[in-house]
Amino acid sequence: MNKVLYFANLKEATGRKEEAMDVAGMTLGQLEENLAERYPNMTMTGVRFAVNEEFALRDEVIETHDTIALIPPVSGG
Amino acid sequence: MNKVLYFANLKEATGRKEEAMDVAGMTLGQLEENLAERYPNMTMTGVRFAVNEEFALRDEVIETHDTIALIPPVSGG
Amino acid sequence: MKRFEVVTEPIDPERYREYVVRPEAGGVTVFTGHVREWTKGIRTVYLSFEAYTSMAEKMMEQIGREIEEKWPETRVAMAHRIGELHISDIAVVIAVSSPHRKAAYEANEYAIERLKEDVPIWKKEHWENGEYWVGHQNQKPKGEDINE
Amino acid sequence: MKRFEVVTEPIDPERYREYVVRPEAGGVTVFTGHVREWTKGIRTVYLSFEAYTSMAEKMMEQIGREIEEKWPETRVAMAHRIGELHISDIAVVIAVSSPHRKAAYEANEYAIERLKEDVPIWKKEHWENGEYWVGHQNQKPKGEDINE
Repeated sequence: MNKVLYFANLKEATGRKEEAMDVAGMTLGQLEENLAERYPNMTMTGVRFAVNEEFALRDEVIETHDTIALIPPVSGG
Repeated sequence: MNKVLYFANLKEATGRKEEAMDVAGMTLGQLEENLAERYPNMTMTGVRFAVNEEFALRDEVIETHDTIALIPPVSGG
Repeated sequence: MKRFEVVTEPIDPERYREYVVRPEAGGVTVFTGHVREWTKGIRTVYLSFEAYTSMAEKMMEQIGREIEEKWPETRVAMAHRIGELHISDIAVVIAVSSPHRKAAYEANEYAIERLKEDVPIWKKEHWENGEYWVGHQNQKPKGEDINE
Repeated sequence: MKRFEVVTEPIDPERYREYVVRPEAGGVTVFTGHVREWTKGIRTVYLSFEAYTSMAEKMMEQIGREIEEKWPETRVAMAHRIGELHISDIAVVIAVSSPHRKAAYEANEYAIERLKEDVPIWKKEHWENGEYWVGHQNQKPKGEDINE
């Protein structure tokens, strides 16, 4: 199983801060398409992915137990 | 009468932090020559003058009651 | 206290300054980012910050390493507060010490710029007539003119 | 407390930060200059600072005016300590607030540079084997290699 984390506006759009999903073997890009379909009101503009707390590119393949976070444009400071 | 102030190494070279002198009518440049003669071990390299707490050039004429300060190279901070 | 941390309590900048002071440091810069009342004509009532805390602290550590590589004699500490913050509250603190002051200024400014790019922390502005997640233009309240 | 002052007691940087914080300030930079143990291979035991206090405070005020002219929305406070200071003691503090951070960094660095040029304060370094007024090369202890 994998864990998918949502923050800020994505948390509001999905109505949850995390969910368990089995997405090992998919690329992050495939996961993104999947999620966009599932949550049609989710804004993906500028969203980056992190795998196990490190930024990762869309072609990275998800492994078992990876924690995936959707990182909308940050605005700290 | 005027007051002449000495700081840092100039205070050590003259052995005093201030002295009363009647130098009205002189330019600062003339005062400088005067002092250099009187205190031969005083280093004048880089020394600036202040009149009544403002930097002044060598050609400024001293007026009665002016307070003159010799400002060696500053090193605060 | 950690050198790089996300906190929920008010930030005391002195603790971060003290963390970086050492005998060879001649200059220390401490930057604090405060909640501003007015941003581009809109009055903020309060802000709320949310973080992906574990990743945010890792990213701050990474920025610290980048700095100590670029400016080898510096030492860095930084923290970001999350939760509800009011006008003039400190949201972020960055402390940098260095033997010479130039590096302390440069490295500090680098740190805040990198933090704003990559540290997973999000700000929600709360106004009298609405709220929005900063960085998400489509969620701005209607009728307002923000020129970000 | 004055906005521009020469003090004899330890400097608390927070007081100067607080002096410049205001609702429209989004960023505050606080620079502190500390007594460094090693300068160019020579170990400082302590420093003593002397000031032409009345003129020094006037010059600091003038630098404050220059800054508020160059960076119109900034607010500045600064202080220099005199007397005997030991390793890591704060000699100088400069606080600058600004709506936007860039000006807070730039104006702060400008302030310390101007202070070092024109504010009548003098530093005497005391080493194990001598002392000298900084800025007066001819008074350096013999046998030492200082590359100022």
